[in-house]
Amino acid sequence: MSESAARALAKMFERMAEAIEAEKDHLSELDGAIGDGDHGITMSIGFKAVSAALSALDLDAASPSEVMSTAATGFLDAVGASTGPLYATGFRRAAQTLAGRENLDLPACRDMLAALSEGIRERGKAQRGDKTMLDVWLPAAQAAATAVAEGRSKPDFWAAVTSAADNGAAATATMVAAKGRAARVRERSLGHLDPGATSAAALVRAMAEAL
Amino acid sequence: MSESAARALAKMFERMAEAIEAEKDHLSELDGAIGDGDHGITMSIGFKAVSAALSALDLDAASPSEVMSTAATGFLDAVGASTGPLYATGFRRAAQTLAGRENLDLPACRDMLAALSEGIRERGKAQRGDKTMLDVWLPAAQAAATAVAEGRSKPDFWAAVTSAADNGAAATATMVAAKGRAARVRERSLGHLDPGATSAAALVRAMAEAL
Amino acid sequence: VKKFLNNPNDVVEEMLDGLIAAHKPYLQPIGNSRRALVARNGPRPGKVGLVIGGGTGHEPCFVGYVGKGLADAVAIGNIFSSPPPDPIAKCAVAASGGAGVLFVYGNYAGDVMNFEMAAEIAEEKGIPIRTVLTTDDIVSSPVEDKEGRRGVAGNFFVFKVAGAACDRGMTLDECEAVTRKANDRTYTVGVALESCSMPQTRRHNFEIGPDDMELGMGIHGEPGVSRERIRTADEIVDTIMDNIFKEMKAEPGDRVAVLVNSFGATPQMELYILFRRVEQRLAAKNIAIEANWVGHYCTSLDMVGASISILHLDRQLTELLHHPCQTAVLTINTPETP
Amino acid sequence: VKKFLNNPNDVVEEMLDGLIAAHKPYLQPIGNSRRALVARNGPRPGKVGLVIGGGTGHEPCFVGYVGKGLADAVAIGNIFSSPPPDPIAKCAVAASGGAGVLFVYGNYAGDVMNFEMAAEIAEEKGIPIRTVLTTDDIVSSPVEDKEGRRGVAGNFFVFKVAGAACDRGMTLDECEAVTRKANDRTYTVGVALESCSMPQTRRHNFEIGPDDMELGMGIHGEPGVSRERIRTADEIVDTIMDNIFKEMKAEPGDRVAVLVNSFGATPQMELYILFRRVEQRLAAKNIAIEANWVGHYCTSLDMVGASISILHLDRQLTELLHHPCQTAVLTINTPETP
Ligand SMILES: Nc1ncnc2c1ncn2[C@@H]1O[C@H](COP(=O)(O)OP(=O)(O)O)[C@@H](O)[C@H]1O
Ligand SMILES: Nc1ncnc2c1ncn2[C@@H]1O[C@H](COP(=O)(O)OP(=O)(O)O)[C@@H](O)[C@H]1O
Ligand SMILES: [Mg+2]
Ligand SMILES: [Mg+2]
Ligand SMILES: [Mg+2]
Ligand SMILES: [Mg+2]
Repeated sequence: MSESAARALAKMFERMAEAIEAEKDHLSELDGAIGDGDHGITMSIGFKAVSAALSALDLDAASPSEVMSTAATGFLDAVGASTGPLYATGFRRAAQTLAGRENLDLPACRDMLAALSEGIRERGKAQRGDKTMLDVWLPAAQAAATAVAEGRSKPDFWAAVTSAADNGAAATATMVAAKGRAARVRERSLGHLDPGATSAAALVRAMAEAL
Repeated sequence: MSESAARALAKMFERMAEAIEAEKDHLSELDGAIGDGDHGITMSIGFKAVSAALSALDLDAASPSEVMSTAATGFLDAVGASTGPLYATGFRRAAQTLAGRENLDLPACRDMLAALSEGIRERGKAQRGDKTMLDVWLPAAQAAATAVAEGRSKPDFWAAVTSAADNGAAATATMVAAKGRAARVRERSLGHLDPGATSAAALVRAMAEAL
Repeated sequence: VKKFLNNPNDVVEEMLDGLIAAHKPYLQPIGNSRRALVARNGPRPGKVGLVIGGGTGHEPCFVGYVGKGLADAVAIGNIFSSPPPDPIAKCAVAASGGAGVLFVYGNYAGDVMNFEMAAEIAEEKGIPIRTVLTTDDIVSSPVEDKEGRRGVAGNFFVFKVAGAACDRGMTLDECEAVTRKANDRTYTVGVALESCSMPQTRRHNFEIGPDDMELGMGIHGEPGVSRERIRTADEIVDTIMDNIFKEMKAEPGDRVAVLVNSFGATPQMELYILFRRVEQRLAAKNIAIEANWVGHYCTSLDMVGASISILHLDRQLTELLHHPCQTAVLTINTPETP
Repeated sequence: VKKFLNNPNDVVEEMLDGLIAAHKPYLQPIGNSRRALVARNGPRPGKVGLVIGGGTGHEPCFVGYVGKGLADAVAIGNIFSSPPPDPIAKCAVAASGGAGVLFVYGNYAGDVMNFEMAAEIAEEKGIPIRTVLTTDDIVSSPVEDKEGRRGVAGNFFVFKVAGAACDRGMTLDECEAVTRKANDRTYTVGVALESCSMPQTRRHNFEIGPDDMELGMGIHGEPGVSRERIRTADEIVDTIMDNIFKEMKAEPGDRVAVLVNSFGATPQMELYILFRRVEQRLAAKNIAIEANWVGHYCTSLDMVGASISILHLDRQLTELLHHPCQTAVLTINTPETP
């Protein structure tokens, strides 16, 4: 089933690109309030580059791991910014986890989410509660681990993951930023959603739809 | 009556300064529409400088001609712009006309207006209908000449002069500018009052009140 | 419109405090007049003096072009107002090295009257004066009335050539002639997206509609020659370059200098986008860019807009363009001998 | 907000077309990467290479500081976005003369991550990398968290010192040390009157009320550290200088360099008014200005606002500040021997 796993991942990235495109203006607006107003643009450039990189890949021959690492490089080379290294490292770590795997079953998805959030954490040295995208990826990965441990069905798994992501994103409004540009405005970041967390929640929803 | 003629002229310049101060914003707005928006500011700086120069003069000793030439230099040194040379030349010419005279009777006022408008015409090389301050000073001088020739009373004299000035200023709205900055916008100057003509009419009214 | 200001009536005096202090290495007041500044390293015996000047609000014009190899003295007026004759005459005296003095300034009624009165004063003191009016704004009057055009950002090139000619020891006649040639071969068109606002009023001088732009904009916040729908950067440059090509008789292989100038609030990023298209249009005609400047060179307070100036070079103008100079905003070095 | 633009998504690429063409005499693309540019006259064997970079929207930063005597290469990101590791690593390779390469850039999470990844790539190729983060924005974090501060317009001074150190043939250790010293002695505070607008949105990033200003503004359109009522120019400078004096341990007789920088739309006239007060405040403490720059040196698109940076000099920094350089926006000559 190598073909369909690679294709499923490619479809996932397509969905992610669509989700970002739909939220682009909203994300930039959120970033304008506490950052530099470019988050929607940056994410849009990044996922367009991922689509372009993947469309150059032979999905019949590629492994899921290759899809992930192609996405990582495509994203990084197009974007830079904070999100470039964060997601590129996350995707690379996910590619390592998927290496040798040909099947995107729930444990694979769990491991992918764990690797992704771990990569982001390592690169950005942020913690939960710092009002960043990690406040989405960490609870999402945690929910995935719990769901697998509890032997949940696929729909239940993704329902748990997306709801953890959405709650994490919503919770950033109550946090004072400790990382990234928003950390400079200190208490003034209170009451605003974190743009990176908001886009992360959209990405998780795109994952759920595609996988 | 030397004292009172010099003092009368000084009072005239004070009135002029007040009139410009009152119209300052309006004049700049008119200039903004077809010029560079500074006419009110320029005239205000100029007449404040005239007041300052005259306050340094001993009005008990000064002749009317000296008052006029002091005003000319004060205005010119403070202002530059178009109005600086135009009014400075006009005032200087008026000073020449008043030389040796100690009395501001109606013929003297007529000659002063004639010299003033002649000085402006020479310096600026404009003609009637060019949509400039000359469209006020020339008809005002003409009305003064006619009024003296017809033996009018002082109130009638000034009524004729101010009404000629006001009509001249109003008529500039129907002209296409041929001199000054407004000439560059060509037909687009139509329908707008000329700022220099508008301020000239205010000056004539100040003269009428003071003399 | 918000600005960094104290009392708006003191704006010119305070600016002068700042710029005289900031540019001390290049210039100093003449006597106790702060409206007449002379280059420390400029005037010298036997050299034709170059006096430039005009109103304020165009910074770094004109004061930024005073220094060794460029202008010898600058007379400074109020905002958008010609200086009066007195400081101009002081500049002429300070710039004079016994070989005459050249006045170069923009063709505006006010400047002409004041500089002419100053020329009379200087000539009474035995200083021969020649005048070149800059008239590079090609849309400000039709070609039949070339002398009636106003001078805008292209005066940058005219000053540069004049300053080099003077510094090379050319005679007053020669300086005048080559400066006139530079002016004749300089073509500028400006476009404004928003009008400027005066410190005293802090309102836009006039309004340009949200979808409109003003073509042929001058540098004093006075309206341009036509109001048009706003277009893309490339289309705007195309309009400008079409106007310039209509007058500039350039052959393939000719060389030009290019100035893409911000009117104040338009940032450098957009200027580069404009320059990109200028370069494309010139390259398509096989016209080479000998040198270019992209930035704030002749502004109009906080106006949003830009102008494009082209100097059509010949051998003499090329040499004078590269002649070394050192001023607050323009330093050109002798090319290193390899 | 109106701008000179074609397709807003192409704005960075088109700007690069323009600036690469405009600044040909100073720099060229590395291979076929337009996001990595190298000084024509910069890298040489035995010299420590200086690589700078960051997002676009700050023009003339960073590209204007590439050339002989200053930076050897620049990596260019999207608007307000760090460049990715790849062009930075290309810059490191191009700048390397075998004596190591110094990275100097602003302290932002994104830049740090990308430059660090690039440093790893370069070191795998055997190029020793040292990094100095600029952290001159003194209001962005309290003094206890000095390392957490961001780098803003004061990077101008840090680049200048670093470039001079490299050009003088100092070792990588020495270059790093003196650059770090320059950064430690550079103090900047910025104030915005209006926020900037991105080409893609053409809306203000955020709104500042009609009577308000934003103190501690950064150079990316991100909000500053406090919103205050707008005050006079002198009062604003006083607030800024009070902040700077609180940290800068300058004695009477000390010397400083001053940069009064426009964020984009604030015109030169207002910068001079700010400089005037800076000079007064320094003079009152008997601190002399060794050199100053007043203009557009590190902008934030079309933001209305300005920043003041002070470099507290010592003998070594003074020498390096005056070291000659030739770049698109900064030319400093060897002083003429009298
Ligand atoms: N150290 C970090 N770790 C995790 N996420 C971070 C970190 N720094 C910033 N972020 C995320 O990046 C987002 C901003 O991304 P973006 O606007 O694209 O980059 P930039 O800040 O470079 O403009 C923030 O909203 C935050 O979620
Ligand atoms: N050649 C001229 N002759 C007479 N009046 C003129 C001439 N040129 C301009 N003016 C007058 O000057 C006025 C503008 O004055 P002002 O705004 O103070 O000067 P500037 O045009 O230098 O900004 C015009 O409205 C017009 O009435
Ligand atoms: Mg951002
Ligand atoms: Mg005017
Ligand atoms: Mg004017
Ligand atoms: Mg950014």
